[in-house]
Amino acid sequence: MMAVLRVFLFSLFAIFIGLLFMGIGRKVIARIQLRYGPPFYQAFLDVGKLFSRKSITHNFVMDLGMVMSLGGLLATMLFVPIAGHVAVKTSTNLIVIMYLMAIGYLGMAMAVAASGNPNATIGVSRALTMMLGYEVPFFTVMLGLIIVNGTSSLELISQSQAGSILNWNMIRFPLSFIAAEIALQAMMGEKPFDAMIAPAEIASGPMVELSGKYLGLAFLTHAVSIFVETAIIVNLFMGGASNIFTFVLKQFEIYLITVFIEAVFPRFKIEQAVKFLWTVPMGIAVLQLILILLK
Amino acid sequence: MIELLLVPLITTLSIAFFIKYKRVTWTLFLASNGFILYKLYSIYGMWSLSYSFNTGYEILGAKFNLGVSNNPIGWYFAFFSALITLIISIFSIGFNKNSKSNVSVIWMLIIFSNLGIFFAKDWVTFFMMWELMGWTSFFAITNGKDKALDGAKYYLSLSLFGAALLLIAISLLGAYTGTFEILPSAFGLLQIINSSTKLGIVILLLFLTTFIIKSAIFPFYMWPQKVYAEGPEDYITFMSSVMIKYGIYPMAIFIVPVVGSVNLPRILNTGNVLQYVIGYLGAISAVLGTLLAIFQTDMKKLFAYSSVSNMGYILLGFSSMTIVGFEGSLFHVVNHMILKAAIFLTLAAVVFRTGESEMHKLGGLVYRMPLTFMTFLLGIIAAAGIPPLNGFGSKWMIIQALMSKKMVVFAIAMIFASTGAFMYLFRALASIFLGQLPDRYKEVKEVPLTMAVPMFIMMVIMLLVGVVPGVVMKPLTTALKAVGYNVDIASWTVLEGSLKNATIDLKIVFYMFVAGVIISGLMYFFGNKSETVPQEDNYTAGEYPEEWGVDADRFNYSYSFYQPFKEMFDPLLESISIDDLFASVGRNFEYLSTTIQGLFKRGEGAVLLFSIGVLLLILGGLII
Amino acid sequence: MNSIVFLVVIPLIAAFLSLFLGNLNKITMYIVTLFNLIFSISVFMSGKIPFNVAIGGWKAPFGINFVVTDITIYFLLLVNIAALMSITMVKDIKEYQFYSFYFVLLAATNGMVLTGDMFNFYLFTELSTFAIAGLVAYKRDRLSTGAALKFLILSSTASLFSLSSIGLIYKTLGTLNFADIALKLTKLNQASYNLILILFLASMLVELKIFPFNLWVVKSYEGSITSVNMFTHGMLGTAGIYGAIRILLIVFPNMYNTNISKVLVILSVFTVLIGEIGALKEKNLVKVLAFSSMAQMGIFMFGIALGSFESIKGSLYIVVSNYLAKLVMFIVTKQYSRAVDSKNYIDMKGLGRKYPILAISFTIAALSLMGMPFFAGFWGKFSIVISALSLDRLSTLGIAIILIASVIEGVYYLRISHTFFVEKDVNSVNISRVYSIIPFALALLILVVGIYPNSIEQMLFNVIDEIKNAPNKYINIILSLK
Amino acid sequence: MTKIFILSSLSLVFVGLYGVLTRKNIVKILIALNIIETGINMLLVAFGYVEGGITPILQSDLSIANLDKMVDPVPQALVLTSIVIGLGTTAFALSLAMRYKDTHNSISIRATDEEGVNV
Amino acid sequence: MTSRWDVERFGIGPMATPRQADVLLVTGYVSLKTLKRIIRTYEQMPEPKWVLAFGSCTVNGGIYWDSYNTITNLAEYIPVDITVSGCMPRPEAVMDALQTLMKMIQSGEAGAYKKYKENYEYYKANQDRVLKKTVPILGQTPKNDLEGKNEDAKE
Repeated sequence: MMAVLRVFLFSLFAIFIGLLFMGIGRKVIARIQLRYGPPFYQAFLDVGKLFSRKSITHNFVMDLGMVMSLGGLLATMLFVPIAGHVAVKTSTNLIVIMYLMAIGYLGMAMAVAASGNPNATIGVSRALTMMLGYEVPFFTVMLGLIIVNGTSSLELISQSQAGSILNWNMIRFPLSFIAAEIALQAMMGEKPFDAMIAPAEIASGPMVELSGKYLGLAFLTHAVSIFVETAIIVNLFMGGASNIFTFVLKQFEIYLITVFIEAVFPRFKIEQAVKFLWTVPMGIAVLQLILILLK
Repeated sequence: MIELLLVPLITTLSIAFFIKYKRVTWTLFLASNGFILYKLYSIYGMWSLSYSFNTGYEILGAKFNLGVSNNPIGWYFAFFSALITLIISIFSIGFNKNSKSNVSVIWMLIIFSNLGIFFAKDWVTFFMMWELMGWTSFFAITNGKDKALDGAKYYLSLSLFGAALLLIAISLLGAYTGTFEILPSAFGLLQIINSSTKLGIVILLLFLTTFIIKSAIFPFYMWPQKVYAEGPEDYITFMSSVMIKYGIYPMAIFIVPVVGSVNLPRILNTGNVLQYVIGYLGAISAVLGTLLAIFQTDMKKLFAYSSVSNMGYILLGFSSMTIVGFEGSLFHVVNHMILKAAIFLTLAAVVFRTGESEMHKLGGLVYRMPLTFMTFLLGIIAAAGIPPLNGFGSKWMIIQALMSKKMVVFAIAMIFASTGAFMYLFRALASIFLGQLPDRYKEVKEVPLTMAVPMFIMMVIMLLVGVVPGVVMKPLTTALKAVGYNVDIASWTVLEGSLKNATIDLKIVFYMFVAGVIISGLMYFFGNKSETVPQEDNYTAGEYPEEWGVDADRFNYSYSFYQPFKEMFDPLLESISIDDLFASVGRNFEYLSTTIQGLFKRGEGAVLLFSIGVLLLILGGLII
Repeated sequence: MNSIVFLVVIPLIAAFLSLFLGNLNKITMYIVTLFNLIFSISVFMSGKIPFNVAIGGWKAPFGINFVVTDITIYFLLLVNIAALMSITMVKDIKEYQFYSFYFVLLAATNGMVLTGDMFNFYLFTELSTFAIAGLVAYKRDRLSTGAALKFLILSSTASLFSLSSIGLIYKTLGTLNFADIALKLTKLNQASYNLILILFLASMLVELKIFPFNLWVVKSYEGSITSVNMFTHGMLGTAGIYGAIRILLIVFPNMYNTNISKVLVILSVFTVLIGEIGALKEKNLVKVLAFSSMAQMGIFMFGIALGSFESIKGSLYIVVSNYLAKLVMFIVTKQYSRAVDSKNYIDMKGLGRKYPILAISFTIAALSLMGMPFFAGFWGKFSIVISALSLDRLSTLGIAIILIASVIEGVYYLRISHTFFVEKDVNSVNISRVYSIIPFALALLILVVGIYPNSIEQMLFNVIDEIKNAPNKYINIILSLK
Repeated sequence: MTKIFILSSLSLVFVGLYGVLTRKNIVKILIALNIIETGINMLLVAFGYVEGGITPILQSDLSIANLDKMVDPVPQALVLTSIVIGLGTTAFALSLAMRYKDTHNSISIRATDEEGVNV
Repeated sequence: MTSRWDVERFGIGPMATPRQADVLLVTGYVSLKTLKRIIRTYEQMPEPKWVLAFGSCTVNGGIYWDSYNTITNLAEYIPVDITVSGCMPRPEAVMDALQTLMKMIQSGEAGAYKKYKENYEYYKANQDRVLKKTVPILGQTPKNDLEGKNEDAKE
């Protein structure tokens, strides 16, 4: 019974933090563009409004897909150690997290393709190509850390960075942090790598047919994905804080970096993005890997 | 033990007798598969069971007798392939209702050879069953259709070439170690490699090439796509899930133990040279299989390349030479068998109903065939290796093994291939089932009951093995322990990795997934109600596509699905094309053949050649 | 037991009588062949093997004698069975020449197998090639006349070579009896030994269809009717193989320490390669069988030339499988080509569906030729491979090429049997079921030998054992009469 | 003395062989074949020759005395049969050549045997 | 509208598809062809939806009142909740209109989309009368259709 409560609590917390980050993110972008921007709780309002609206669906696959995508990401979140403790006592394996995240994207892709709108399918094909793009450097970074710590459990990696800031992985392996940062940018679908959302070209890509509560679910999925991805980076590179507050603060720092990059960069074409991801971050990660292996 | 081999033979003869009555033949086929599965189940654990038939043929000084023995790993492979074959045979009763030529006779013979291969005691019996399976699958693929001939010819020449190499390898090994038994010959090969390395390596490579040809690994990865597109769909399901494992089985019992324990120069002290050879073959076929699968337009060819990349994973698992890697690969053998059978059953159902196998001509079948869609969806999720389903466990163990041995390049290749898998698997899902339903398929019905039941069973198995891997891991670990590896029996749901506290409990992973889905389901019901809308009502910037003559086919985005991605890889794929190499070899032979025919057609040079022959003899006799 | 001579005499008499018998010829043909077969079976059953018959009472080294040992009786049976099966294929032939040539052929081939004297062997070889040339020319059209003439020219030059070698033998050793030659040859100096061997080998290799000498094969198979093809393959081929075993292995045993055996190995590898590749693009089924029989003889010669007893046993298996398989294939080809009246296998599409037994026996025969397991050919290929690999580098290379060639053989044979089973409704065609009995029986025999080789292992053991200890077994049977 | 006989018969054989290999006309080939045949027969007889030997006919008591000086009769017997065979083959070959003329309407050995194609 | 006048601070932003939008802003004169697209977009928007008619062209045809292929009053074809007058009204006017629309929604009086559902036939009749002329003629131009057009113009 306790486990169910913890799971529920963690999910709400993740959604809350995610939406909060999105709101603040939009505020920060507005500030960069010298304007006020919406109130920080705007994301909550949007989600509330979307869930109250009627919506259209094409077939049962859309409903199944959207539910599966949010479910998948929530399941991923439950495996990421947040400030030291995990929803359910189990091993927080990096490989499991990486594969579980795929459920989210696959569910969303399936729902969206079921709508039959070509814009959506083009968006999904770009998203999956992008996924292949950022997955490789991100895994190389993780591989480096796994080999250094001799374990693939996220908890142990974050515990290995306890103590002062000096033995954070961010400091010990700056190269892999940079590579992870770029890969994170692509993972979240932020500006330089958001060829899949691309409102001008393919009418917000996958979300073209999503209305009402489906769009709401998509918002929540994006929020939870922000929370999960930043949590992973924090655990990997910034030693995972002891209490929730510092953990969320660190997450926000990471998210701020991505928002800053997003505010100023134009959009890559999809093959430029994949070429970039396979040369720059991958190069850095491989360099770091070689350094680790030689040590 | 003997009735295990006799029953398929008797059924083959009886099916051949009743070839005219389709229903009788296929029920006989199902009955015999059922019996085989029951028999295999009953001999689990009796590892000393064996039977040998004295052929009275003298070789190497002793009377040779065909031997069949119940070895643990052989049992493991045979049991699960018998399970899958039983399910497929239920499927093929309905599938073959109106097909003209009946493939069950040849198929039964292949099942006989399948059991023979897995239980062969010595190399000659293994070779005999191997060769029998070679030519019978040729007839099964063509199955009376002429368009299937050149694909089948390509496959036949490759498998005969492989068998020739195997014969040379067996004879060399027999000549030098004096025995044909599989186990002692492995130790014999070890001594040969340790003593005269060059000869030992040649023998090992000969063995390896044959098994690589049969399991469609890197240099010989071209034949599945030629063969799977042509053959009868239900047989191809069997071929793509079970027959592609024939190469893996001998690797598991012979190549891996030898390569693991031979002392050859080691690289970066992680593995010796041969391990890296196997590893790179696996890595290249994994990456190449995924890339080529992404660019295919025919659904069966797409999944042919997916089998190639899955075989690559298995080889990667072998190359790590750790217990976890070895277990992971053998677990992946069964996983791949299950998910590939599920996927190909759905493809067969789609072809059975629509008769079309080009993906851009299909679309929107989810409206008409929901059960097939669900099986395909679960198959896709399993093939992509996503946790709740069975594909994940084995991939996870293989990656763990690779990481624990610091084989960095192979780990990255593995991840590249399995992420790439999402791309082509989703492409297949989207093009076949999702998107707009063209008018010609408007009245396509769901598959009949006899085909729906096996699909449902496959779904249950995938979920079961995904959540409770013990179902496969327990027999696997007991088999490995019986063979002699120091491995502890796997528990029902926990999988051990080789890194520090790398154990995952798939049960909890499943619960978490269910919890997540429940929470998002609540969110979903929390929202306002939604009304379904016909498929034409899409946002197209206010336009009415039908007015401009854009029907469902052209409206579906599925022709060149990953066009930008393809342009990146086109220069690379054009430059290395193994297929042209084999095609040019074929052309040279045919050119030579026409010149020889010309020589013999004229025939008046007979006396001239006669005297040249005499000169040659004189040259040989008197001078050299 | 000197009635063994009847095997040769009666067919010769029948040959002369056939001029006057007119339409009785067909029946006499059956009677004489059946007599030969039953007589040789009775000799085989009588168990008085081995024995020796001096013709005209002249003692061994001087007079001509017929010798019957294990090898002889086996090959005698093979020849006569082949004769019986081929004459069943003879349909409505009225010209007496065909029958007389057939009788001469029967007499000559039986003589070749029975005789123990070199000159006598040359005589019977000459007679049989003469008869075959006549039979090939039976169809009287452009193709068969050209084939017969070219075959005649080639075989007569070849026989002249063997005549010169017989002369040389007589000059150096003073005797023409096989056993005597075998004894005296060891004392001969190397150069003249080689010369004799080469000259004799030249004429033998023409019959054994080895590469430079076998240009006649394809033309004569293509030009003649099926029964003549079966005569050439069944009787002449088998007698030629007997000659190779008897003379190359028993009379010239120390051929193996000269380099001639190396040349023979190379030639036989070439023959296999040429035979298989030639058949790859061949559309006419009879020519495919011609090329394939050339290839099979190449493998047989490769086994013999290697010299180890393992490989000789292998080549004997190849002989058995080739003998059975070719008979089946010729019968099936005849039935199918007569049904579709074209020899091109592409027009025979779908016949296998209407007449499965013929197509299945064709496939079984093809698989045995390819050396697939569970068929007779496999044991031959297997022991040849084992013995070749344990010998020197040349034979390893040779066996590798032969295996590659058998891959090609597999491709074109299974392509043919695939076209038989292609889905095409051929109901305008009718072949009477009675013709499918013989091929199916032979195919079953191939299967039995394939699955349970012990059945003929005993016979082959006697042959090998006779070759192995040739001096005491063969020679003192003949010379014991001194 | 016997050297000359062997050499001369060998030269006959090579002349005949040259004739068979180079001539196109079938009849000429057959003639060359006969030349080889006679050459071989001469060779056989030469092998049986004994220096200063006498004809091997046993008709008077004189010849029984010097039996060893008698020429060896066996090769001569062989030559008899080979002449008969040579005759038979040539006769049959010539009749075939006649029919060859009708069917190929050319006597050269190079003529193709394909139906309808007459070079 | 968005960067310089920062309409986003009121939570208003452009959406790429009608599915995700609440308010349909119809700006500029409405020709017959655009009307067809507007109707389709309007129908693709999920409930509750509102329409803001922008500028005098949508209210009474503006300077194009007598053109043969524009419509004079948008309200006849789709229910309009709120209109902003002025020939190209100022951004502040639009923002003010949107905020009053928000207040109207809060108070519940802005429900034009219900009207569209109730007397759908009336709107449909108006739309069909006008849209007859806009069917795209692929390739051939049928003769009789041309006469039909100029009677309309005369009427």
